Amino acid sequence: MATMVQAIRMALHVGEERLGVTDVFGEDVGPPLGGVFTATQGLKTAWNSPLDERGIIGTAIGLALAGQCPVAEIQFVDYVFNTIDLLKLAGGMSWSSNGDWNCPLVVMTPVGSGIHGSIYHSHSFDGMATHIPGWKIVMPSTPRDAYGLMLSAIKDPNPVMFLAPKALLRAKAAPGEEIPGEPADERQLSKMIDAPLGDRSQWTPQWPDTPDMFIPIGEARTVRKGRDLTVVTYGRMVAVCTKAAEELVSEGVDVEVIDLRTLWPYDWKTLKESIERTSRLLVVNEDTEVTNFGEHIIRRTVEECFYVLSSPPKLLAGAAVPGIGLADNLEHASVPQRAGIAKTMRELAQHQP
Amino acid sequence: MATMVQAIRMALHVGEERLGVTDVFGEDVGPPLGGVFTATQGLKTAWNSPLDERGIIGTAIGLALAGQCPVAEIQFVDYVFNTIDLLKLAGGMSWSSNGDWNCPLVVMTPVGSGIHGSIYHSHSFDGMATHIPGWKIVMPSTPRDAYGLMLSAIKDPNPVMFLAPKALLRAKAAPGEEIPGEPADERQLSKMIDAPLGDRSQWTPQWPDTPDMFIPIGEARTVRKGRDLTVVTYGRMVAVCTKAAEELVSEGVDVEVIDLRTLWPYDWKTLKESIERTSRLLVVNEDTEVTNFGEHIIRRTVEECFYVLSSPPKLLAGAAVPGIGLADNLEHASVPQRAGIAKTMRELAQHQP
Amino acid sequence: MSTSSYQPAPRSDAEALDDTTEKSGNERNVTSADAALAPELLVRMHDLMLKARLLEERLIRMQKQGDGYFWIGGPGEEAFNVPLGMLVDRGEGVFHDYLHLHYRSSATLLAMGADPVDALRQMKNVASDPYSGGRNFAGHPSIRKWNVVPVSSPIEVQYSMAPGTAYAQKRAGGHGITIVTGGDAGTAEGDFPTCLVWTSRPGHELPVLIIVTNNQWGISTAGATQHGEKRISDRGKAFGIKCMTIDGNDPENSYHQIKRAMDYIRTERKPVLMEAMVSRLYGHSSSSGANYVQEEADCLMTFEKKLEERGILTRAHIDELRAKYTQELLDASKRVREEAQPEGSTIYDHVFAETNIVGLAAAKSRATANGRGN
Amino acid sequence: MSTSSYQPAPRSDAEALDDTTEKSGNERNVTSADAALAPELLVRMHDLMLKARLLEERLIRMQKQGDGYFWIGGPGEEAFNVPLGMLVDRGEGVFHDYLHLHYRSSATLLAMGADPVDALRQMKNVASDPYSGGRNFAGHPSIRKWNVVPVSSPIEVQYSMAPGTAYAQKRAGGHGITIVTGGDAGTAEGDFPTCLVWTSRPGHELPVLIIVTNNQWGISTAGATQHGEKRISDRGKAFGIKCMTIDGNDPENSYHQIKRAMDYIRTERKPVLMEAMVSRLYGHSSSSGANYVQEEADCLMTFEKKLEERGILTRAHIDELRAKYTQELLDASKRVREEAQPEGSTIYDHVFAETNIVGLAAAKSRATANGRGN
Ligand SMILES: Cc1ncc(C[n+]2csc(CCOP(=O)(O)OP(=O)(O)O)c2C)c(N)n1
Ligand SMILES: Cc1ncc(C[n+]2csc(CCOP(=O)(O)OP(=O)(O)O)c2C)c(N)n1
Ligand SMILES: [Mg+2]
Ligand SMILES: [Mg+2]
Repeated sequence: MATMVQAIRMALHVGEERLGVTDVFGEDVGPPLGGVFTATQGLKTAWNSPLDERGIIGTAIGLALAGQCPVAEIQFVDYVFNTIDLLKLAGGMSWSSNGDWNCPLVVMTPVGSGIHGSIYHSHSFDGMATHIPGWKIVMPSTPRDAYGLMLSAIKDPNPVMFLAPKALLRAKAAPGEEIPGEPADERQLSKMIDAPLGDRSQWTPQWPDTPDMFIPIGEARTVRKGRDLTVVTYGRMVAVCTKAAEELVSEGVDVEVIDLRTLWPYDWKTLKESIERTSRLLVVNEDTEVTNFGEHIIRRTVEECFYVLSSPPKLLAGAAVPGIGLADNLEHASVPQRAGIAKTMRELAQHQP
Repeated sequence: MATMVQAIRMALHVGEERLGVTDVFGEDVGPPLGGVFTATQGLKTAWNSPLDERGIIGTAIGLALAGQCPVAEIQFVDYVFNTIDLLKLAGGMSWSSNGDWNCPLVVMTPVGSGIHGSIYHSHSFDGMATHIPGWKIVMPSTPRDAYGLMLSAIKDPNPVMFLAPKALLRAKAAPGEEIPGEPADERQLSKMIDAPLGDRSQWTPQWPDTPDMFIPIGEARTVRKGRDLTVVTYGRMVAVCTKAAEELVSEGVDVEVIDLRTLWPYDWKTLKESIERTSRLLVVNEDTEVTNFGEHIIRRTVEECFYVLSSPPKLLAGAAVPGIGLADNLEHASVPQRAGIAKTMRELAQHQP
Repeated sequence: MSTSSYQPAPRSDAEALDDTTEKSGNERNVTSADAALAPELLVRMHDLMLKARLLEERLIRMQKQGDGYFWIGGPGEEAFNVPLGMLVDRGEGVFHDYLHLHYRSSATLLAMGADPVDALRQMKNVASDPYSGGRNFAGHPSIRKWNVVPVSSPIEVQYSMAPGTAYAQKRAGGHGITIVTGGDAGTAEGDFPTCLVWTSRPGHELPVLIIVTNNQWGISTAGATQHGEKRISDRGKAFGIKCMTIDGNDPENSYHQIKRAMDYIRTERKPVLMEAMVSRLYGHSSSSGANYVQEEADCLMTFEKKLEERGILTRAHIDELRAKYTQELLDASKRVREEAQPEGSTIYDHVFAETNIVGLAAAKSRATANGRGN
Repeated sequence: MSTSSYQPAPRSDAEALDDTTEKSGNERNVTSADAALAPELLVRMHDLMLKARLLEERLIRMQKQGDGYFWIGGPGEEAFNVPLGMLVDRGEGVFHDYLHLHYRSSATLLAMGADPVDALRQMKNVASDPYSGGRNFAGHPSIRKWNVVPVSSPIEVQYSMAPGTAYAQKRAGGHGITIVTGGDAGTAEGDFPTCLVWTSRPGHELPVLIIVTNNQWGISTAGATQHGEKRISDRGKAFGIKCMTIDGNDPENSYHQIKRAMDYIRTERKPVLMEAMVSRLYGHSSSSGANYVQEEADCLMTFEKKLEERGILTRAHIDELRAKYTQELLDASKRVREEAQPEGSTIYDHVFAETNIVGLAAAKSRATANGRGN
């Protein structure tokens, strides 16, 4: 029962062993720490970089162009915003050269709120990331998906942004959602692959034998089938929406919850089929609500499914304010919460045209 | 009959003389050039900076915090993308300090396509800019609005982004749209305020006496009243949409064209009134179409006006590709063109539910 | 000339401000001042250093007890940060110093006269937190009336902003300077050289004290593994900026060196790059445990020993002081615990400013300067 | 060892690579090599310089005649860019040199063997433009088979990418190096120091030739008004990087200095920062008129005079050559004018790559290296 951060670490290990990963690097990514969330402990290609995000993204691009297979970490996505020009260049490398080059790299970075991260450890990036052409954007909500999406990200010949919902990094998989090959006992897994406290210089991890289980980029996952309303969400909000949906069962409201998993290119087929069936749409994410990626989903829905809609499609997202405040009240008022989501689900499902 | 770039220059002059502007600066902004588009010729506070956009935005913030009134230029918006973190900090200065500080600065920068600018002189910024909280965003479509919006931007106690549609910078005002006080003869104006070719060291401009004519931030302008369809647009697309609308008159299609002028905070009152009246909405802009600001307008429209809509609201925007290609065919295929806009207007206006 | 209380030294100390880092070869060589300071000054300095240390220890305790989500701060930097704060020309507007600080600068604020309870308030994210209203992490102050620019979490950005306040000061005349400070690892960001380039433009040199507090760590990463520079301060040389690397663990030396640099900047209106070697006594932050690090030099301990040896303070007096401040801070933390949390609905407050506060201050200080015949 | 054709010099020239910029005080001092090159080499160098100049002049003409929207290029830099191109170890993959070039690098490409018609194609944005398919401006090449990374308009970003290709080369072994070049004004961006920091990490020094072509202008802005550095190359010193400022208007000197630097980098696997003083002979770009600037030194003219004096070339021969290349380029531009423009529908091509082209090349060169028992 791996946590998401362990799943990422195992995927990176498989990447190193079998998929050609040459460099896992970034601030505090190498020994002794192995990442501020431990995502890179014990990896043989992990190394520490200078404190310089432009250098990290730039070097990742250079490594990629030289045929290496880098996974670069931005320690928190909150610190990616001085590199948007470089991200755009990476996304445009194939296109600008008319296919002469490709630029195969992975940027992984923790996103979102939920750990009392205050203004600069709570940012979302889905809005801006999906606005940068040439990137594939994935965002897992379970350890298993994190594992499989990371393998796909590594294998992809394009730049892939791996957004890790930081509040889920230490969450364990649900039963039945194990990664094949991981030990049944979570304490055993921890002993095998978590670095010990104190001196780690003699430590080497013992990796369980996990397979090349790719979760394809571009495939959504229907977490919960439902009749009355389609909820499209991803990352940390998947579990929150699912719980809200379950709350409503007793009221006879049957909500379908779709975990997008890949934000770009996204699984429109699955979304459309669901929306046409339920005739109602709610999009939920944490990013600030103006020029939000959920608005794209809604735009496309009204453009293509207008006449099936029985209620106005709706977005629940972060408040359009400059940050997420530290105090609980502030964070809760800034990011969609379960109660508010359930209320909106109910309203939309019961809405009478 | 000032051009837009002359109007901006005159506004900056008024800013220096009467509104406290202390610094107009950026790459090639000072003498001898006075800006790559001549927007800053002859200004007494204009100075050249190092080639360093982070330094430009950072210094503008510092000047603002020290009670100065800076107008900083990013030579082309295509080069703003390594400063997004600083823009976010400027936008969050008041909020993060809980109102202890404010951060009054103007960033002006040319945006958009239409001058064969190829990949890195054609970018739009409305999508990302409206996603950064704490900024006011204006974008004129006429010299007069450029003048009045610049004055308002200078006076505002908050960071204001002045997006100048570069293809319009040399376009003249329509008759009746003069700036009060400018000479009737455009050659005379040019003689007064355009720097001569060759040696400029002895030259000083003669500024016409133009008034403090503020175009309020947050007020849209209805360019063309219409019955059948509301078109919301801004910048270079205003004239293109208006021409397309006029094309349709002979077919009996009567299109309302609204120039948003301020993208944030935008004039929802005017938009809503219009949409409720025409029952149809088309949003047109040049930015890439995914996580596009127009999608926000559409989202809000379906949330608040769903039941008045007689056709699916629609967005016409830039193709979601990494850049705008140099060859005409490529540019035309990437950015909405008059013919395509007219076609969509017709379809929407004649759409039968 | 200005509303500042600063009186320039009778002669410019510019010549005295040699590049003191040149003498050694490979090892990090630091200067040490010889002149002793007046006993009252030393006592005051010690008092502030002790209070600053105890404040940080209280903050750490609060976080560990659940009275706060995150701690970061400056225990180990007091011997540099306190003299810095004492030498600041405090006030609002261009005729006073602007401070673009690091998240380890609490001792500087204390030395400037900040009330320690405000740091506790920010730790507990209560509505009364004057720095951010419960929005920001501990160690992220903002004090407009003293020109303390909001500290932000993104590393190094303050170095890109510092030229702006200094530009305003240079233009205004007077002796106000801009002080910018940050860590060693952060100098790898582009903002640090931006500051070097923008403060040394020929004919437009800016009055900035560019400080790097070098604790030789960036979180878990040893500086020596990432930095080819022998001394970070060497990076200023190519720009003709006066550079110095000093022992920031010795408060007397820090006081002398900072004063010397400031005198130069206040009168010459040109930048100085000062690297101060300091300790990181409780690790990076609460995320790394926030436990006392035995291996690092403890400037407070060393200084107290020195003061005892010189007969300026007794151990008994120090113990008494420590007990007193400890109790005061404990009491204050209990009071803060009872203060109200901000309401959720306040998240929309101050997204936009209604009035130009900073502009008003500037106009006021211009008027005062003019009133003085300037 | 590798598939590279490079043969290391019998002895490392590392010791010979002094910091040659130290001798003077205030003025920009540049070195000048004394050893003469073999006549055949000089003739070949002249041929390439002349062809490069005429190519740029043809491009300027095309733009002025409406056969292109924008011109930017490198007339005035031939005396540096040609020797650079001649000394490149050309090929694909880590065992050859990677080039992260500036938009003024056309002469380097010509010297590497590029067909000038391809530059004309990019100017005319025809579908057959091999660098970008009619998408990008003139002067923005991309040639994967020679490790020429796509030149992008944003200034200086190539300096942040260069460490990546060099890291791969250092790890691979062999003698491949990374060459990165850009202008003087652009060094104010953070990417330039990023390159200095990342190439000089202790124990991880990288084989990069970091070039700054200093024409003392950024568009309309004189370098001296914005840069406090006496020499831009001084910025490398703090990092222990070998630094040199050279006269880039003298092709013999350039050849010697580049060779010396490259030999050091190829064998020592450490960076060199080289500032080359060059001219900007037709102003910034077509936006600033693209007219010949009388005031700047013209390296081609000087070199031709020298070759005549030495009896290596005659004026008649030069004139003949000039006439021949001029005609060839004119003919080529006429042919290009007839080539097809790209279709609008192609804008969606290559947004995403279908296969990992760069990865395949890497695998292949690894295999070859292994095959050679390495
Ligand atoms: C731009 C940015 N990148 C990364 C971080 C995460 N981070 C916080 S502190 C820190 C290390 C800072 O080291 P240094 O600059 O030496 O300052 P110190 O903490 O040692 O005082 C890092 C990487 C950040 N806050 N901002
Ligand atoms: C990041 C960025 N900012 C601004 C520009 C606009 N611009 C193009 S060239 C140039 C001047 C470059 O000067 P320098 O680096 O000295 O190179 P040179 O053109 O002299 O070779 C500027 C400001 C740009 N292309 N990229
Ligand atoms: Mg440090
Ligand atoms: Mg230049």
